[in-house]
Amino acid sequence: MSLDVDIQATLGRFKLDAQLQAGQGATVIYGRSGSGKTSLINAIAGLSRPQSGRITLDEQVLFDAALGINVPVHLRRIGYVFQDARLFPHLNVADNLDFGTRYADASLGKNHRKTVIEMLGIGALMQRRPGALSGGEKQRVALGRALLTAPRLLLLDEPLAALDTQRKEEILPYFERLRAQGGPPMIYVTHDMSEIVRLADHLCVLRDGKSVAQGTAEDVLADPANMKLIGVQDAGALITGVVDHHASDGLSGIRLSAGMLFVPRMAVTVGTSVRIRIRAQDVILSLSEPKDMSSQNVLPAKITAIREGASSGFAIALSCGTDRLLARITARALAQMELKVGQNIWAVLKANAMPPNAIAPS
Amino acid sequence: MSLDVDIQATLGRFKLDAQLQAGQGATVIYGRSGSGKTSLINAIAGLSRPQSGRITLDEQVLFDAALGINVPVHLRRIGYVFQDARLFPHLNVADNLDFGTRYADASLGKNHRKTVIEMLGIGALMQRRPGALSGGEKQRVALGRALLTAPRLLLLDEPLAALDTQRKEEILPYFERLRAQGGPPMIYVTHDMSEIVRLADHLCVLRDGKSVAQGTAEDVLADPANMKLIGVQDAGALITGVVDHHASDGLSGIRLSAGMLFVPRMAVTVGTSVRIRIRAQDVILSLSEPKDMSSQNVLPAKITAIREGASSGFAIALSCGTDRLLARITARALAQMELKVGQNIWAVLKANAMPPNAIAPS
Amino acid sequence: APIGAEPVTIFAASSLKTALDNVIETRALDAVPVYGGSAAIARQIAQGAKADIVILAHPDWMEWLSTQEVLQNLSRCNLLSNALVLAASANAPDLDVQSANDLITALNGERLSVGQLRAVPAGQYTRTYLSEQGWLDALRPHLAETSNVRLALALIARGEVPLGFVYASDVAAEPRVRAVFTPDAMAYPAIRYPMAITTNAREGSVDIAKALIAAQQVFAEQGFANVPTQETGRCE
Amino acid sequence: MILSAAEWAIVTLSLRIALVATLLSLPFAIWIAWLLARRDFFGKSTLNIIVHLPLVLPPVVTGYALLLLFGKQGPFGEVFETLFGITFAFRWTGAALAAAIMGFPLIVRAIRLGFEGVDHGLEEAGATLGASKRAVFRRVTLPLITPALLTGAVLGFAKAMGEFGATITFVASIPGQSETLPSAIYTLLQVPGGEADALRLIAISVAVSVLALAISEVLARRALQRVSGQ
Amino acid sequence: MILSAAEWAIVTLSLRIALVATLLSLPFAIWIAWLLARRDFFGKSTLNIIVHLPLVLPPVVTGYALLLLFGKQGPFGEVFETLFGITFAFRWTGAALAAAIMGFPLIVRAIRLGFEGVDHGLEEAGATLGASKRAVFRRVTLPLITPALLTGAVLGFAKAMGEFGATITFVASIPGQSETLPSAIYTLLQVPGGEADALRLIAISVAVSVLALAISEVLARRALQRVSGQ
Ligand SMILES: Nc1ncnc2c1ncn2[C@@H]1O[C@H](COP(=O)(O)OP(=O)(O)OP(=O)(O)O)[C@@H](O)[C@H]1O
Ligand SMILES: Nc1ncnc2c1ncn2[C@@H]1O[C@H](COP(=O)(O)OP(=O)(O)OP(=O)(O)O)[C@@H](O)[C@H]1O
Ligand code: MOO
Ligand SMILES: [Mg+2]
Ligand SMILES: [Mg+2]
Repeated sequence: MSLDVDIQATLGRFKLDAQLQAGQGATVIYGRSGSGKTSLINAIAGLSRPQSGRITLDEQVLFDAALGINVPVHLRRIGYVFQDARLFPHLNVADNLDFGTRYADASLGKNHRKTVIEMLGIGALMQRRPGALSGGEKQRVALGRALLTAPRLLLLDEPLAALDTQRKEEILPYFERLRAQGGPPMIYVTHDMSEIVRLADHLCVLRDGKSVAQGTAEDVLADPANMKLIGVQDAGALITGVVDHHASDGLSGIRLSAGMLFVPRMAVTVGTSVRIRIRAQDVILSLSEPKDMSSQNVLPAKITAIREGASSGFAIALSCGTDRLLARITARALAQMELKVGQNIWAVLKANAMPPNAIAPS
Repeated sequence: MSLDVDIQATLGRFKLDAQLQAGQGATVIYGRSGSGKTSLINAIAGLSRPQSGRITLDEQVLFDAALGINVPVHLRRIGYVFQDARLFPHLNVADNLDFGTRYADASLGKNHRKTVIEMLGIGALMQRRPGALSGGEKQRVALGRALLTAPRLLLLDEPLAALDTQRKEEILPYFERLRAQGGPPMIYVTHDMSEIVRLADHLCVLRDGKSVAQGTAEDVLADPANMKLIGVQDAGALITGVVDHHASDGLSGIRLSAGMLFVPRMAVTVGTSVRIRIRAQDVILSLSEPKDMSSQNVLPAKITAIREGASSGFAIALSCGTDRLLARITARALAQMELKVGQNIWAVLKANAMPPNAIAPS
Repeated sequence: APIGAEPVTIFAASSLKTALDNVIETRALDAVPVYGGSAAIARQIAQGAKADIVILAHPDWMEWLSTQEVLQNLSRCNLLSNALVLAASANAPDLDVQSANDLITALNGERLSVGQLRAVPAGQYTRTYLSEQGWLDALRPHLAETSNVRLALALIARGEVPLGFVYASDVAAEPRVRAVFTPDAMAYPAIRYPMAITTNAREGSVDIAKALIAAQQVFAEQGFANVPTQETGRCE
Repeated sequence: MILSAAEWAIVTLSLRIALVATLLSLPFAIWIAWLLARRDFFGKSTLNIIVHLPLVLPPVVTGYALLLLFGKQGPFGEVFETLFGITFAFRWTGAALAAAIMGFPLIVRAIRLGFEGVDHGLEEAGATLGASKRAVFRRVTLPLITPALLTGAVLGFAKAMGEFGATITFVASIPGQSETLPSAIYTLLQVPGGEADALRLIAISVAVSVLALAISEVLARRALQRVSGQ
Repeated sequence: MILSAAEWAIVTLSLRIALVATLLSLPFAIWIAWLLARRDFFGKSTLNIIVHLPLVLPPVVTGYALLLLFGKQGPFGEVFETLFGITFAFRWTGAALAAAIMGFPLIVRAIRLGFEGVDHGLEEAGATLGASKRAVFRRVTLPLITPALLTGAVLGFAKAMGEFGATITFVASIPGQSETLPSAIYTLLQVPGGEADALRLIAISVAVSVLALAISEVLARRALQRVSGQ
């Protein structure tokens, strides 16, 4: 799949001028409230019509202002999971799920349906009315409903935003599974970083209607220049490794290019390659190798860039084996430690700073 | 003010059996989705009627199943800020604000109105329609509307849940100001820990319709036994200190009973006493005093309790001067460091682990 | 009438409108006409409507009114007379009707418009006529009953039906129709418009009633006939 | 088109009757619609039936019933006369009453649909702000159902402008009192050659309703926007 | 109360006419209501006026207009006759047409209120699932407005059961074809002493509508629950 968007639209006083390229896998659109995320995916779905620009999906031109092309919503074969679920209140869960199947490729058949229902764990809800579902169940049904139309592309507008942490944890695995099991490519709108690590192959940051950063999630997140865009508390790099072992004392070891990383025990089989989000905030830098500490992880690293951030912080880019890390330290620490680009240093990390929801199969 | 609740209610298959005592200041009700938080405050407001029990506010019996007393909603003088704002769509902001004033004590007068509007920063919105407000603005207007009725008690049902981090940061200060400036006592429902530190005098944890932990926020949060109830990633103690100085390199110093704590520069005047949330997750323990590290804070502490938690973690309760701290470490670290109750130890804390939203005037 | 007194109110059957309006205007009568169906008028007067003079299109309701004790004794008389005719479109030839079959044949599968046989005065006269002739049962399936006689006429004028039984006065007023057959006046009860003065009638009502009686000429121009001079109950 | 004095009198009378009928029946219609939409009580279905009767029965029957009940000799007629000094019999007030009764089911139904669509959460919010049930109703519920109120009012007004059967049966067609546009039109259609005059009145009738509809559409558009928070 | 054969015939005929009128006018009413609620087009206000006319004009005028348009000699009458083989003149079909036209503004208004209350977001959701505009309308919008449809149908049916003026003007009163309950009642009320027999028919009329109302209330309650997701 390849999606190519370059559109301009004016909505009241708000101007959207966004470029987006998305391929296979999940593309996360990240931006604060009012940055135009919904406006952008609405244009992709065909729910709103930009003033100018062009949208192509695979070889098909979905929208071209100059050529006057605007494929109607229902012919775009793009699934959409709305933030507020939008289940049909007059239909029960089963009928909501089946709403779109008749428009989809018939060859998918019963098996596909069964798979989706099983994957989402909604088999027991089939006869229920939307009013009798919890927020999380609603979102799962909305996701299933979109999947059953076998869309070429799936748009997800903050599907978890209204849910609490635990509820989110119940649903995120479904999206992960979808991505892992070769489901449709996704464009996933969120303002929650923990969702990004779990899902994003590609990341696009929107700000005031403009796409200001774009690339693989690893690249965008590891760039200290983007720290302000992402928010200092949320910024952090992604590193990759392979699950090495599960120890009996409750830790799992993950082999990184620079050594072993210990994290709280996770439910992923040995040998799986995983991606781990390490918040810049959680990385402590040390000039010497620390001893006697409860932090299980001490990794050798090299400073590749130092960048002054907002307020009192500095973003330090590190290379750690073949991985990149981002650390956020105070100006005082920078001065006291006399950190320089090129310097070798130790990165100290608590195992608990990498809880299971910061780790995802890659 | 004193609120005393002891009610039992059955809603469909859900059973609520909650006890709550609340006094002056803010009482936070914490619990996961579906734990009965809304049901509980609805009963307090009089929007639903429990099957049995009793609710008294100050000397007045609001509800008593045995005596058949049930004061109607509009006579309870209890303000309610709903999660979804519920602004009247047919009224502009000014009229929404003034909706309840005629029922309130007339002696409050124009000044009170001006103060509230200024405090909430909604002076510029007065002529707007609810449909033209952002999510954050809506919540502020809803809060103002409730305040202008001069309620004896203010109920807030996850007023920030649907907003993103930045939006939350815009609104939380209003609640803080309200608490600081002697506004009405609040019952504040949330599932977000960062709101608790900023607001909670009193904390009540609900689980499956039952109030399972209750007390001052400090006590409830410092008790390692409650770590599981709160969630291992969110758990953490509150410590108190006085703002000592603001350094020119972007850090602020806070004097604790056990020493100086450096945090990212904050906008609170020197001499203010503040309360700081330190997540158990962010505390690193060290047997020796660490050197050469980017962590600005190393505090001497003593282990007061060790408690095995869920999964792979241990909760370590520390006393640190007169304050209490909570640390979460892996079983392996516990074993390697041979930690014992009564042992003296160093608690290591990054300055960045205590961002401004984790610090609040107390 | 005395200066400042309220005008006399005449409750009259709707079909009299043109003629009565004309009389009031040409004779400058200080009277207000109120038109309506005979049944409605009669009931309203019985319920205390402020009518001074009442003119109905059928004696039955006048009969009923006199049992309600709202009419002045001896004030009843027959103001006007009318006749039934078989009407057809203006270019239709005369028709000699000897039997129901003659009519049915002439209808050629279409319908015969009449006022409602039991409700509308014109229909009631038609009904008596047809049943006296022994034609009613045969014709029943071919009838189109209307809620008033004007509508029966309109149906003929519009060509919706080829034939209909209406009043001679109606035919006189409608250029698109003509009478193709006139039933024997003896074959149905005489068509009379009874008039009466109510018990609470205003001063001057009698004068107005007399003026109406005197205006036979104007009524005649509208196609109504005089009540035969020899008839008892004729207004003098 | 210039109206004769007589025509003008008929038009203004019709307007007065329709306006009074609509405006006076609105409060009752709101009350009944509220009962039907929000309450459960003994006799609810009977009430529902009574409200619908004027629609189901031929207008003459309704008119006749009104004559028996509200006529000079009717039980209610006397009550109104002695208590409030209002006479219905053969007056424009009676015509307004007839028009109101005939339009009542239409107004009630529309408003009921409005009540059923109101977000209860907003009413709860009103209560927590100190408003009594009555105040919530007046300040929250009622404003929120303005689109339905308008629809009801338009239907009621139009019906009142067109009502004929019940009116003429109840209060006759007395010039200046109860001779409305429809009854004048009807009478004209009863006499030979009256069609042209009738057509004039029909045109007036249509013009009046065009005006009323235009106003109502503008108001409805605004109301819809208002209640959607725009 | 046992009905005579003649009464029974009148009742069944009335029912047939009212049902046919309601059911056949529903699709058109839905279409027009949709146009009025959702579309902006040239001539919209004219359409709006035409829809309301039968309410505003005295029934006789509407009946007369029907006669001119749909009578044997009328332009539409001929079209229907030759194209579809449907004759309206002096037939029960004509009575149904008259009843439908008279009830049309009531049905349209109620349904329009329904359309105005539908959450557009659900319609968008339908489109993203692959449903064309038409399919969204049929599978989302329409089910969501069932309460309004029911209200419209009830109003239309009740009006059809009670309609008299336009019907008798258009198709006269022909036993078995167009003699409906209202025209039978009217007839009885026109002769002195007919009241008792009329009362029987009125009672039947009321009984029928009680039944219809009861059914509609049950359906409405279910529909309201359905569209609120319960
Ligand atoms: N139809 C419209 N008319 C006027 N302004 C609009 C319209 N639609 C969107 N906007 C404005 O455009 C901006 C972007 O809105 P959008 O919903 O795309 O933001 P978002 O990034 O999805 O925000 P959120 O995270 O709150 O959902 C907002 O300021 C909004 O007020
Ligand atoms: N009227 C009702 N009928 C049936 N079940 C109900 C009703 N009201 C609430 N419940 C159930 O009671 C439980 C508690 O609901 P409540 O809304 O109080 O939870 P909450 O803690 O406020 O959750 P959230 O954080 O999602 O708002 C839920 O499982 C809910 O489904
Ligand atoms: O037939 Mo009607 O409906 O007189 O008013
Ligand atoms: Mg959005
Ligand atoms: Mg809740």
